[in-house]
Amino acid sequence: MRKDLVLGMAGSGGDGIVSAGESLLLAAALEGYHGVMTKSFGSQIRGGESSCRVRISTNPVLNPGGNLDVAVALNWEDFLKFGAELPVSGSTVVIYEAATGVAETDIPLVGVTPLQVFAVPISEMAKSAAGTERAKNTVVLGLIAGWFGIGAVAVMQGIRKRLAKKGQELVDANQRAFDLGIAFAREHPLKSDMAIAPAEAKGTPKLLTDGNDMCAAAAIFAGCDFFGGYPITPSTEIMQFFTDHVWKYGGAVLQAEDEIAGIGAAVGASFAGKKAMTATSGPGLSLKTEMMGLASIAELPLVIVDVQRGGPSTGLPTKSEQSDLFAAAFSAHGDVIRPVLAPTSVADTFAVTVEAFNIAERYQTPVIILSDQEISQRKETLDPIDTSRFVIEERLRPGAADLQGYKRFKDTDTHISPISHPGMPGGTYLASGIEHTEVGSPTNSGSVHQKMNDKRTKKFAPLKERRDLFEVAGNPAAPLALVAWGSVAGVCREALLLAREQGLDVKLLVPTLLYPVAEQAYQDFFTSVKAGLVVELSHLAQFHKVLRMHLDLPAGVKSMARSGANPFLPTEIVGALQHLLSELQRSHEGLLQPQE
Amino acid sequence: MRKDLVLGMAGSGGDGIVSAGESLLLAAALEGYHGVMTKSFGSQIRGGESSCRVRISTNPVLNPGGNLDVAVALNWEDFLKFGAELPVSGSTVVIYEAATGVAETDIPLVGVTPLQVFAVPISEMAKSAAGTERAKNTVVLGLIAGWFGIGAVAVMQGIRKRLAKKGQELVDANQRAFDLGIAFAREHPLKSDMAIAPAEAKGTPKLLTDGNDMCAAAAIFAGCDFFGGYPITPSTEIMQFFTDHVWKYGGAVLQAEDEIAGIGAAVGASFAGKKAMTATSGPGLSLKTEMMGLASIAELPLVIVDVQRGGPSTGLPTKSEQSDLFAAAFSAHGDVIRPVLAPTSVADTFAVTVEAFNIAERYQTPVIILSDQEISQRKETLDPIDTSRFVIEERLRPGAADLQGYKRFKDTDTHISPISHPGMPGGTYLASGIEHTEVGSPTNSGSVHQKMNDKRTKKFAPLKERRDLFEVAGNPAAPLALVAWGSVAGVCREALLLAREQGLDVKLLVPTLLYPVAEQAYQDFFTSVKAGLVVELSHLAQFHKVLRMHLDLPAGVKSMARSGANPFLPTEIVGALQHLLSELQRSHEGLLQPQE
Amino acid sequence: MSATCEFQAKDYRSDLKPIWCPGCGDYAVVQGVYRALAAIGRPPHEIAFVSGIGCSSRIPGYTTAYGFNSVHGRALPIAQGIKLANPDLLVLAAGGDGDGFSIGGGHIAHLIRRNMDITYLVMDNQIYGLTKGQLSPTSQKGRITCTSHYGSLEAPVNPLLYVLAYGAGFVAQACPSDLVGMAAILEEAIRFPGFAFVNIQSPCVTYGEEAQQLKGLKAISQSLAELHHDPSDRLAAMDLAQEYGTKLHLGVFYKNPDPAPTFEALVKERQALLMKGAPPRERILDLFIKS
Amino acid sequence: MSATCEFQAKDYRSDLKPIWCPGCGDYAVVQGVYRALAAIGRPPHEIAFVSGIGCSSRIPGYTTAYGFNSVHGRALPIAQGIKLANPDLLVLAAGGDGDGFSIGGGHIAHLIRRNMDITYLVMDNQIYGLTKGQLSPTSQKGRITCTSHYGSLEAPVNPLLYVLAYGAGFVAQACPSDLVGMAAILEEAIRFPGFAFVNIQSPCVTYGEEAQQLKGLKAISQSLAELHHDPSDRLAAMDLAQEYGTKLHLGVFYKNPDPAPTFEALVKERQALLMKGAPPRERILDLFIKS
Ligand SMILES: Cc1ncc(C[n+]2csc(CCOP(=O)(O)OP(=O)(O)O)c2C)c(N)n1
Ligand SMILES: Cc1ncc(C[n+]2csc(CCOP(=O)(O)OP(=O)(O)O)c2C)c(N)n1
Ligand code: SF4
Ligand code: SF4
Ligand SMILES: [Mg+2]
Ligand SMILES: [Mg+2]
Repeated sequence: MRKDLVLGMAGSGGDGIVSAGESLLLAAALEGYHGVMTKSFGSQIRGGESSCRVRISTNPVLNPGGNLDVAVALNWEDFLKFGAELPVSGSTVVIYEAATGVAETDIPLVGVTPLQVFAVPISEMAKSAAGTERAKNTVVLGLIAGWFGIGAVAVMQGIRKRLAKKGQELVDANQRAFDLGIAFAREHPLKSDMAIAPAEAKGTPKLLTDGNDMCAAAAIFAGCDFFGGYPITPSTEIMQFFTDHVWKYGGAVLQAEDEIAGIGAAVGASFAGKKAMTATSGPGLSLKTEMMGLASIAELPLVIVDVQRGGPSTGLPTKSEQSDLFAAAFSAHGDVIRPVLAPTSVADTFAVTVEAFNIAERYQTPVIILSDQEISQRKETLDPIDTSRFVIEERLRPGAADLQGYKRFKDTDTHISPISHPGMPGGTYLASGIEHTEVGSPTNSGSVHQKMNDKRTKKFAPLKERRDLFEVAGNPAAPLALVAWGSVAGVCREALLLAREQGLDVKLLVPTLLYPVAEQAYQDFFTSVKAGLVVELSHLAQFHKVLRMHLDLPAGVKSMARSGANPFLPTEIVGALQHLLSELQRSHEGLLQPQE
Repeated sequence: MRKDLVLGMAGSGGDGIVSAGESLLLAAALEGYHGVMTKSFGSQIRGGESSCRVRISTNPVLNPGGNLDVAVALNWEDFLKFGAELPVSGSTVVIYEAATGVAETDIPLVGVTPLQVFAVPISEMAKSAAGTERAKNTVVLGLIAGWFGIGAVAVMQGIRKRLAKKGQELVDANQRAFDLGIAFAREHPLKSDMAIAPAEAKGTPKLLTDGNDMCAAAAIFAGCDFFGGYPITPSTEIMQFFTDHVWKYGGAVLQAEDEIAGIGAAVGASFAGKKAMTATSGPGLSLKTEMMGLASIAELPLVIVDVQRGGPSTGLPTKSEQSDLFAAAFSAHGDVIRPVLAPTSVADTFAVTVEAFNIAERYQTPVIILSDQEISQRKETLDPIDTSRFVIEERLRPGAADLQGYKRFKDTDTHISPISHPGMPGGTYLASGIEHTEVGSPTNSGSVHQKMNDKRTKKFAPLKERRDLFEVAGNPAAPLALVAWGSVAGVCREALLLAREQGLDVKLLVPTLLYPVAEQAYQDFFTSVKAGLVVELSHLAQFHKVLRMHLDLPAGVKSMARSGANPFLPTEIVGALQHLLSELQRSHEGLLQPQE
Repeated sequence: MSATCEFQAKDYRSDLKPIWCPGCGDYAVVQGVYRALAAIGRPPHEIAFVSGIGCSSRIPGYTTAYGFNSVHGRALPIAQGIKLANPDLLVLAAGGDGDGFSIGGGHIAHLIRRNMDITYLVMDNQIYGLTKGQLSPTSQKGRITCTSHYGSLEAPVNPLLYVLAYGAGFVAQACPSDLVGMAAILEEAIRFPGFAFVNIQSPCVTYGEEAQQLKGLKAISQSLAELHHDPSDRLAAMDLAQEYGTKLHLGVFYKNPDPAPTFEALVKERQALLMKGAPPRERILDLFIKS
Repeated sequence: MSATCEFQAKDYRSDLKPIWCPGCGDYAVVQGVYRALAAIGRPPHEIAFVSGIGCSSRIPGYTTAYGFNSVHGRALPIAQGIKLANPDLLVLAAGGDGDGFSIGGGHIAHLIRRNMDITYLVMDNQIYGLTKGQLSPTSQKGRITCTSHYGSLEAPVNPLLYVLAYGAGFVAQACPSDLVGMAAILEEAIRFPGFAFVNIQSPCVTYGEEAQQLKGLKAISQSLAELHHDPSDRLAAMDLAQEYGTKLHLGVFYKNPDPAPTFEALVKERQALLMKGAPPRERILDLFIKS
């Protein structure tokens, strides 16, 4: 029996494909499986194409998976709109709505013959069982339970819970639709058994959430008391979570009139002594540029989340991309260093967010969390997180001694100055975006400017020494390497396993800290490296360029980059590694022995 | 007699030090000298410290000069406020107001003994000659005419012109004050003659203007019909010039409510088919970020001037710095290439501005002109410019054939698409910040996105082939090199001459095109280079980093960078080169023979 | 400006298929725009139609005019640049309540004090539609949305009163409940020589509340004509405008009987005055000659 | 909030020496602020004073309060963040006419509809002072400045009318020509429980026109008290406000007799309601448990 199954389903908005995916993931979670689900939509608000991809596994899931094991098309136009997002291979089982009238022999998939194809009268079954087409997705869930053994019990539990108040009749109708799906599967067995093995850790309660909710929850855990923001896809859910929960902790949210006011309010809250956050996506990040510079020179802690989507400008608002790194690291005029962190999954979004607040507080600086549409909106099952492991840092407050002739911007040996806030007796000072002296008086002295620039940059030195912000997997001495960040890191983690299975001696570097660039961490990693790939969803290969800017990469390290909405497959990454290897072997024969 | 004289004068706002400098520069120009003048102020609007630096030469002037030959202090507090901006050396003649009561033996200049020091009863002379202290600056002009032979005639011509309508009495009073200054100089001769040699080209009419006016004039020459902007120091004069002149050419200006509206209006004007410009400084550039991204994806020509001042945030609004390069090249989310050009003097601001419009029109892109406070506000004498040498480009308009099923974003082999505009029959299309197909329909297709990103980046390939945007001076095969841009390039041009006089085999590269980085141009330049300096007024060495990002610099090429408001001296750059050379020689003995 | 020739509504409809939700009020709005434009009869290529971002801001793409679906909240600055670049164009701007009065709210007063001949229509649905249902600046206090599960704590803005206070020469309100009336108001607004503002109550069927659907709107709607409101009385208009949100007044709140000169007209005068005897562009550097 | 103890004006004066031009109206404004604060008696460290950028925006640095001389046009968003973070603070915001009504103009309406207890004083000098004399949004039409040598083509904004239309609970105007009156108005504004706006005609001696200097202002000034204006009559206030620019009405235009609850008060209620029985922060992930 298989340990891992990747399903992709597409239909038009009304088909309830996404809620089917959610029921499926929930069921899998209840049955103790690991799972992840991503959604993707057209630009219509309603009635447009929508799809989801659900990956269920007996082991922890690294990413939403590559080629589909199971493809479900409620109609072909919509399915095809998702192109590379729902890739069908020779080992895919394709299930589609018979009512489309398309013959199993000529489904519109070019250049591939699926393992098996089923035209299923889904809507017909829905009508006969439930009297309404709206039960189509329940039929699909039945088919999946029947063929692949997921959620035979748990799916209906969930549905029952959900529909409870809507009355028994509706529940029964769905039960009939579900059973009909199972029955159909039984009557049409697969060539080869594809049922998934039972989950090991059955029963242990799992967490189920997406990147945005996790980010907001982590922020509140880290002590964030204020959120100022403005809605924008795909980051809005972060603000929504705050509006639902932050009040409970004495905090507040401001849905501002625009992004500038949103971050402005957060800057104000931080000045007033509270941990503050704002969240946005590309266009909003661009608008926050000036305020980010203010926070840097005023040395105010602040966490800014940028959930990346396709750019430039409005670009592709519902698709994932990694093209905001330049903006995150370099936007805002003047000489300023602003730390940038990136999560790679829903799970580590928790740690990364807490870390962002710690860094912001410790170094009195804005910190950017660069998430992306995939992580922010994908749902993941996770094992419970032991929050007691996490240290929560607070900004350095002035003591009685500091308050004698208080110097807000005192250049200490750590270059970090004790910071007061309104309400604190003896700590009054003038915060400003103008260059200022240690006491905070405006100045236009070149020497003070040089001194303050030194202070504001040198304070980050210890941050660049941190090794815990860099994950290295695989053989530390490997000559082949992968480097990736954000959601693409998950794909590379799987590529790493795959490549090692194929005998490649590879390692993987996944940085959580993207900027400032910790030269040493990379140099240590690259010492053993002869060839490798920096993999990213950025047309300009922004991450590869930022690395070049700060270190001399081994000649054999190349960029593997392309535009967003064109997700990488683990297999193609391994393919690229194979190619590099052969080149390398041609260049210096016998240098590398594929490991046993 | 000397060919070159650098004067620095400082006083409080009321002292008229700056207008004295202007009279002096004008006089020098009328007498056929070359000259440049920079001003520097405190942050007060009135009554604060103010200073100017005037350099007069029989040869074209490369920059405002390093150490002062003549220092004039109307009071010491104000003079000292300018620190490194008015450096006094052992060969400086110091003139100051006797009324300060400071003895010639203990003027407050640490670590330096000037060549000669004069305590002059300036205000007393002004009162006795003109009956008012307000003539102090005229006395100073007299002293300068007497000691250094500049403007003995022309200064009073100018003053007469200026005061004509204010009545003969005032003119005479100033004449007396001026003569008294000359007389004083005669009675107190200098140890060694420091009078400047007569100008060669006496009589040829010179142009006299500053970088901001030159930029605006060049824009109008290039066909710019619309300016949208918002006031900000030190760029405001560009908008002021437009409001004075653009109407004469059927154009218009909009002083908008903020920077976003300013660039927004310019984007609209460009969409409507007109050449458009906006100008700002750091904080405004940050606010324009989102709109710049829109112009890039909508492929609309647009010229954006950023006159750099000290950053981050409000920073040092009246001082020069080169720290907006990152923002110019990398701000705006998403993958986008936006050309960045930089002038190095008032004179070449003309060509650079015309070039910016040509590039914007040809490549249908926003182009940033990165000027800086020094260039923008310094006054320069220049020889007349033959405007007929300049080619003016217009955007590619669709022909009848193109308008058959018009595709606004057609991916041609140059990747440049004929562009229509409102009013043109048959050319209607939808411009948008959303990713779009060739006809301009919104899309979220990953493959179209990849294709369009390709189009928008590949179209710049020919730009990177341009060699005329790179100035190379000195011995092309030299092992030592300097690289500099903007106002610092002028200092390096002088450092180059100085270094070569000292027998160093050096060359200098001055790029006009900063971004996209033309790798080949640099590689060609660096082939002969063993060691060198990338000199810039940026604490983070932004230009050095951008170069690293795109090419492998020779190991010996180092960064010489510091914060703004700390101008470089030609001598210190030569010193740094000397140091590099000795290191180099230590490393491989006898490799370099200092040339004869 | 080309002579107006015969055009029909369909000549302004593009072949881009609207992707609004079935039943969205914006379908009616774009119909109204087609009709108004047909009545005015300017050829599509002489029209520039600018919007920001939002469901409503998709509208330019559904017309055959030169469209610009720009960025969120910036339709008006872009529209002004277009108008100044080519005053002969018919310039329309449109967007949602959030686009216009939240992120774009800082631009309206300035366009109005400049009084350019631009017609601005806001599709006011009291919600952020495109981002799937958050509070908008016109959402009423207490409104429950996905960013206000415990109810909004803010009073709404008042588009009509604001724009009147800014000194707009033409201020009106329309609703899909009366398509003919809406088309007529849009036509009148476009014909008005100066800035004109039309607030259109355009229901969001997906995220709107019951009361904000056509039925609910009809219930509170009230024709200004029937009220015998004098559209030349600005203070009275302000007084009526205060009822925004409780009553739905349809028609013209204010129409300046003697409209102020437009910004572009003053610009033309100035250009005419200064162009005489100006040196040609290639001689502009002469300004800097000192002798 | 600490008990108010005895403070004098000088306790609010910092030792940073103002660098305004000799004679600038802002000197009087900061004096008025010292006096008003002394009358109210909150200790300096319980006051947060936020401004944007401009000559006028230097004012926080000249007080002993916690000051924030932020970026151009953004004093109000920052002030709101401060107020929500710590509602017990006395929060003042200040800036120039350009800072407030040009680049910052989009923020005012939203602060007002939220009605936070923040006092906002605008030093209105009809010019951009710090940038050396360009048109400001309150410069009158025809005004000649270095960005309008041929005269401005735009009508000015009307700060008083705008703010009234936005629904501010307290709207007043003051002028250094009456320092005592100004201090009293500022005190009343600060004491008002909700958002309060004070427009201060503060002459720019360097770039202002003759008519805008104290003498000229005195000539057109007119006490609202003497006019027997009823500050509870909003429509009347709007009517008077229309004379902004021609007359200089000094005093209170509008003061809401029963002030609406402040945003922060509503937030406190909500917090109190929801804090009961909420899981501690370290258990917040329990929300995601599925079983
Ligand atoms: C700078 C920026 N901020 C936020 C967004 C996200 N966004 C798109 S439309 C919109 C608001 C939509 O509401 P409205 O303007 O009322 O238009 P509607 O969809 O209701 O017609 C928002 C917040 C964006 N695209 N750009
Ligand atoms: C984002 C940004 N834009 C522009 C400026 C330049 N600037 C500084 S103050 C100012 C306007 C000053 O006028 P006002 O707000 O009326 O204040 P005043 O100096 O008259 O008191 C401007 C345009 C800036 N600092 N930041
Ligand atoms: S979400 Fe609302 S506004 Fe948007 S298209 Fe649907 S109905 Fe219309
Ligand atoms: S320029 Fe005007 S506003 Fe600024 S300090 Fe001087 S007088 Fe005051
Ligand atoms: Mg809306
Ligand atoms: Mg002002």
